[in-house]
Amino acid sequence: MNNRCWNTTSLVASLTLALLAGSALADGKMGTATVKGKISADGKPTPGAPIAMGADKFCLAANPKPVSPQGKLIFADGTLPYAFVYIKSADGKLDLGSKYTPPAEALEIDQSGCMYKPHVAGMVAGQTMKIVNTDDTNHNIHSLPTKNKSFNFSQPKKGMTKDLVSAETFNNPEVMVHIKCDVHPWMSAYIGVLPHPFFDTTKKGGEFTIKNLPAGKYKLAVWHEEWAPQEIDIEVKDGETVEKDVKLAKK
Amino acid sequence: MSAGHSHDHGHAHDDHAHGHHELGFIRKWIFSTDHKVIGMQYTVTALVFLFFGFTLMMIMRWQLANPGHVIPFVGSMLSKQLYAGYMNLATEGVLLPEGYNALGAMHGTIMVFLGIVPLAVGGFGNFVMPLQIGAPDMAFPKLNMMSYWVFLPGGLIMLASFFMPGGAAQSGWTSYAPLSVINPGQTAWLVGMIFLITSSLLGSINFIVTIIHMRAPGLTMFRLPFFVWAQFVTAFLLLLAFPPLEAAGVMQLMDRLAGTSFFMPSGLWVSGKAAEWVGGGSPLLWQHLFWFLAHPEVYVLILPAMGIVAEVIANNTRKPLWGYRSMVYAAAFLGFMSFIVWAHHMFMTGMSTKISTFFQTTTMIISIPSVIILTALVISLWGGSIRFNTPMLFAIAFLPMFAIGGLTGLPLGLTSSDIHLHDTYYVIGHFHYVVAPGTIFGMFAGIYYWYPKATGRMMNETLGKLHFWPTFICMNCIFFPMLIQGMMGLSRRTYDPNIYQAGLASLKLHKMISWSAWIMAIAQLPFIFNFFVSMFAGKKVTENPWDSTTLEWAAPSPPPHGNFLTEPKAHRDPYVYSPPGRKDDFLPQHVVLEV
Amino acid sequence: MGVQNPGYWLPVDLSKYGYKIDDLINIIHVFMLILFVGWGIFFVYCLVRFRAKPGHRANPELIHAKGSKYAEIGVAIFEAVILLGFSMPVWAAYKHAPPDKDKAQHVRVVAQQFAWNFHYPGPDGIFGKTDQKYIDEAANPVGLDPNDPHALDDIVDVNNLHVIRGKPVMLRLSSKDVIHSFWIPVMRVKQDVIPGTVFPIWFEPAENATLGEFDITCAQLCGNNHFKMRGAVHIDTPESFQKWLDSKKVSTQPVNAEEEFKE
Amino acid sequence: MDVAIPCQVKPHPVTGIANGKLAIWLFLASEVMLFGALFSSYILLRTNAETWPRGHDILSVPLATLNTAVLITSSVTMVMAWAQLMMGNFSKGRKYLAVTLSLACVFLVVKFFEYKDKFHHYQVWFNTPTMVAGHEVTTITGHIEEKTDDFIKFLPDPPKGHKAEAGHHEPIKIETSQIKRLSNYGPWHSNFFAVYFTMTGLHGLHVIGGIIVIGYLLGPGAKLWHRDRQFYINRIENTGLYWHFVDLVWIFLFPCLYLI
Amino acid sequence: MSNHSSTAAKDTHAGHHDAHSPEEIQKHVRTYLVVFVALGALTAITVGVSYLDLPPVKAILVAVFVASIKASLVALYFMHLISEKKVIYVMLGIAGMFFVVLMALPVVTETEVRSWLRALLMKYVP
Repeated sequence: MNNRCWNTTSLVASLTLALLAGSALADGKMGTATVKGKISADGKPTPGAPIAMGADKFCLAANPKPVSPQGKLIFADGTLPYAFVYIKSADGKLDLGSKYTPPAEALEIDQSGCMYKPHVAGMVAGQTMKIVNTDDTNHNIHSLPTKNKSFNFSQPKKGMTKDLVSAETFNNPEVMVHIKCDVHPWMSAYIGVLPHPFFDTTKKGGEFTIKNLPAGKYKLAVWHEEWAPQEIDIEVKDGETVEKDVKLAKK
Repeated sequence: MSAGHSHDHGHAHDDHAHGHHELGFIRKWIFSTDHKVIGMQYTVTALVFLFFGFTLMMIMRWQLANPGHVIPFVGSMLSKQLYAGYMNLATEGVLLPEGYNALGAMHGTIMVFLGIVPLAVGGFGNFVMPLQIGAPDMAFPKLNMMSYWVFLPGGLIMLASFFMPGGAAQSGWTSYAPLSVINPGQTAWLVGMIFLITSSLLGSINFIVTIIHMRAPGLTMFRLPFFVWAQFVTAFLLLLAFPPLEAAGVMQLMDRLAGTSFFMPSGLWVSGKAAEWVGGGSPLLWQHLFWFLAHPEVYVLILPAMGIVAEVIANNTRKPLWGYRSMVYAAAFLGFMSFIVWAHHMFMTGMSTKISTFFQTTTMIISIPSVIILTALVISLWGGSIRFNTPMLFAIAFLPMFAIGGLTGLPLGLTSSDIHLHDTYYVIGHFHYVVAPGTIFGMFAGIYYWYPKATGRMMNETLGKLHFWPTFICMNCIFFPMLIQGMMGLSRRTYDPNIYQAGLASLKLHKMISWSAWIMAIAQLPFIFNFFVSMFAGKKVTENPWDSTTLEWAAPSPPPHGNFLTEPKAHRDPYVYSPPGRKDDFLPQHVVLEV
Repeated sequence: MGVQNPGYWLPVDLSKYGYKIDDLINIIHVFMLILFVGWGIFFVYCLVRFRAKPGHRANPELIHAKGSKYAEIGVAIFEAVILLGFSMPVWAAYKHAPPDKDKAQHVRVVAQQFAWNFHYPGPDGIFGKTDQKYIDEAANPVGLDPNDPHALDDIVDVNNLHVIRGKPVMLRLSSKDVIHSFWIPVMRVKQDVIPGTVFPIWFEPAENATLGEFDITCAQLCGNNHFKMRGAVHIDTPESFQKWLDSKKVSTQPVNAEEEFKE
Repeated sequence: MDVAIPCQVKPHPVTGIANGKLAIWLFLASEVMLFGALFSSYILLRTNAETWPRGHDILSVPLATLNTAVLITSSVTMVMAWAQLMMGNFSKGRKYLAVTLSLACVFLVVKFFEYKDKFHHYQVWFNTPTMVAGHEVTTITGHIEEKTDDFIKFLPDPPKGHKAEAGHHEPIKIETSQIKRLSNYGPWHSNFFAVYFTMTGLHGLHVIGGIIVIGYLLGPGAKLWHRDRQFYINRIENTGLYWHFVDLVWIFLFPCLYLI
Repeated sequence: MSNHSSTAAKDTHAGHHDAHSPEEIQKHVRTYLVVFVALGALTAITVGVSYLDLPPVKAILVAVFVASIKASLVALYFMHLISEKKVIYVMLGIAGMFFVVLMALPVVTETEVRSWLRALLMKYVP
């Protein structure tokens, strides 16, 4: 009920947003600073059983070796994959004061081996999304945003793609929209929708790099599915690389 | 110019037409208060909805026969994205599971609430019943017009729901909570239902008052043709069974829009998070209220068809109906019993033995009046002189088809056999046997039988037979294999049956059913052609082309505003055929015997 | 092996007491066939004999057909017989006389939109406490309480129910979101799963049931992917059941991210 | 132009009543089923619920009693109007009809205030039991003075029984993190209010229906008096039947929702 | 109080005849005023009783009993059911039958099933 009136208001908001972005303001301010670092966790994640892929014969065949939930993955040296690192303004707001037009190429979300690839990703508000089903089984993509318009559709056959453009994609900044598959309950993806392009997801060794950041004071925010989010203050100058490591506490 | 002797040709009625000043086209055809015009409006609208519901089913049949293949002809149209957030039924030409559910739910709703009820009660009831009781019009003409103009928006809202953001209703025509409260697309369905229920309610009041108050002099209750009795009992079912569903519809609308939890139990976990509803409701409350309506509803579907079949059989066997009184008492008993039988649809919801015993017993008892009516109709054939014209063909085919429909209800009415057969294709075969070759054959018989009275021209016989035989054969090729699939354990409402062992085993049957359904679609073309062309090119007829005895044949065809030229009186029973010692083998009710 | 073909088109019956349901279905269908054929013969005979021939007049007297009254009474009696003689005792036995609860295998079934979660009590035989707080769709679909000692050895499997031949199975059905219906055609068991209530049912695989995997179907429309909610019941021998149980032991070795992380 | 409908005004020889009366009684039969379904659901929901608040504590009984009196009076003035018209004095009859109409409007106005009060009355559930005005509670009811993202200023209701004491009742500050659930007394609050709003709402719609019909009979419909007096009296009587039925539903609604 | 008014109505009923002559209506009007007072009194009673905080079952019984008296007063006198034609009684009889079915069975079915279910679970939970 309140979810439904959010959808209508956000639809109107996104339309006005798109109009505004197009018309007056110049393109977002880009800079030359970069921020790098490692995200690690102190302590062990709570043990979880491997995913019961036997629920769907296709998924069992696609994953011969047991797969554990992606949120529980932690490297030997304690660093974390799938952590989402992004920039916030000094006073903790997502909007950095200038308008950034979303990049042309779409954020592609692939469903292969009964898992979402990428598991965690970021996008600029208004960027088109391309949902692809490369599995030979039926997937049902169900997004659960609070500030954006939700979508819920099936892709029963291999190779089906759907482009979510303009009003259908996520147009309002919202950190971590959860996308799940109704048919395979363990499948989940987290999409960070930001008004600016300064974000990265940690991969091997928990490293992240954020480039062409304009100089100034910011907050570096880290989000992870399993661990408590954290924000630290940083200050960058033009052409300079800042190294920052963040250790996440237990939720 | 005594209207008495039937052979006096129809020239008499021309010089009377100028008596009434001519209404404008709008008042005469669109906002008319003439029960005949409203009857025709209902009939045409209902036929359009029936064919639309039929096309929805044909798309589903494609998906069941070859799952995952591109739908021919309509595949690309269904995949078009009309606007952002539009739920299209198919992508890349392939039907989606939500599309399949939407088609299934709307097929059921359109066929039952927008097709058969308006045709059986709105169309035939409005047109034929006042004529058969010798009344000039319905008791409340304006209320009658209003019932159509409340029905039409309800129907249009149902159609518009396909294009609304949430898409059409996707939780079956039964719209069980909590699924129907969670799923998108149900709000338009509920609003449409409230319109339809109000329209049926107003219509039924009109029927009952007309039948009780406006019968021609001499036409006592037991001289009424059986069709009028069927409409009378149906009107009571509509009057008393529909309001509880309206209340339940309001409650489900509140659950969807105002966040109440009439049907939402506490502790619901939906789409990965705790649901917003406070809980404390009972999902079974919806089922109780829905089936409290829906079982009398299925008798609303079958009784008018039985009425039409009785009329056509009596007329074409040239013999009075056998056991007319037992049929009338059986129809009334059927109407009463239909209110205390509803929970046999809910055996599997976890019923205690006491409650299921009660409902099993009442279900067994309710099968007896249907057997009585059926046997009475069959025995009426004995000793007759049967004419095999098109209405009679449909009426005769109704009897074995309704027999199969009724018999297959037995294993579903007993809890133990229901364990295996509940919610399988057996159930679909059962109720479709009663509704498709049952009620719709009755409707076709009625259309062919009363078409001359409505338009003054006869429908073509050869086209009629060309319509009957393929439809009769296809009906059986569609619904008998469904009974087999049900026994094999194939669950209903499955988008892609090949996932299940029973589905794979019955894929050949699915293909056969689908092909029969599409062939049957082609078999309807002669009927459509016949229906529209005969209005102009059909053989002109006088008042009584079928040499029938009931009162509606005393009025000229098409009857003018106010129906009868002279006030008709009933002097005898409705079906006095082949009276001994008279030249004509029929003696109409209104004819005064010169003794 | 069970009963391979229990009747017209009925699926194979691997349940010990399924024959009662099949017998009832077969008896009713035989009765329906007899009634329909007899009735049909009379029907066709009337159509042929009394078709309109030129100069032939219908005879208006209504035959006082004794036969029809007896036929109707016969139908009523038969219905009473199958109702009181077969349906009620089978339903009562099925509902009121479950097997001995100590000798049965207990499984909790938590249905959700488009998957069956089977919760086994594990070696200690006691179900761990569950709460919505702990539900994590990937690792902990039934929401086992991590700090409850009994929950540690519980096993949760999605869409796969393992039963032992000859050993009765007692299920407790509940649902997270909407109404589903738990149906195993080969075991002749079907029961609607209503959210907000726990409903117990039982079935017993026959001693000689064929081993292997059979369908579990959701018989009540539960959403757009209702058709995908296919589970599998695996009929095992005690040994193969034990082998499966061991394989499902909660993996204690640490998650090896290096090799699993493939991005 | 209309076709002459028999026994539109003259009673039917056998049944002894006109079409209108039979129709209105049939309509009331269907209305009985409509409200019956709602009462049946109310009983079912109440018997199955673990906790069900007593209507007496939450809803304002004096206001409802006033409404009951208003509706009963309007029922009486309706039947008096019918009596006056039967005795032929048209102007007195119209006066009674006008009084009935105004009483119906009063009923709706009282209803409006009752609803408005419900929507402004809030209930707060705490995550953990907290100290409020001296004793440990898990939930309190009252009105919201001020609401921001991270706290709300809340004026709790005076404890049950005695009215607010002399001293000004100061609003307390509640952190948003403390609040498990905040909801006003709308239909979404609990099943008690769901039933309350659905039944009184549907009854209110029927009252509005009655107002429209009586308004028509006072206004344009009154010309019928001069054309066919008995027909007009029949219409008034049928409207009266409908109105008494609406009053009858309220007579059952009032104790079921407000008193027990 | 209430039974006084019903006896008063009895005698007017006796003299009742179809033609509504003016003094006949005059008697009707007096009945209506008596019934009006009775209804007011009954309303006062039922509200008063509700302030007594009786145990729930007793409170429900009293409330429903008083409400049905008031309802029957309105139905009999204001809706002239006391002197209505047979066809109306037949219609109301049919509607009344199904009203009872509607009121009783969902509630009986649900409460019966719930208590039966609790007993059945005992046989399953070790």
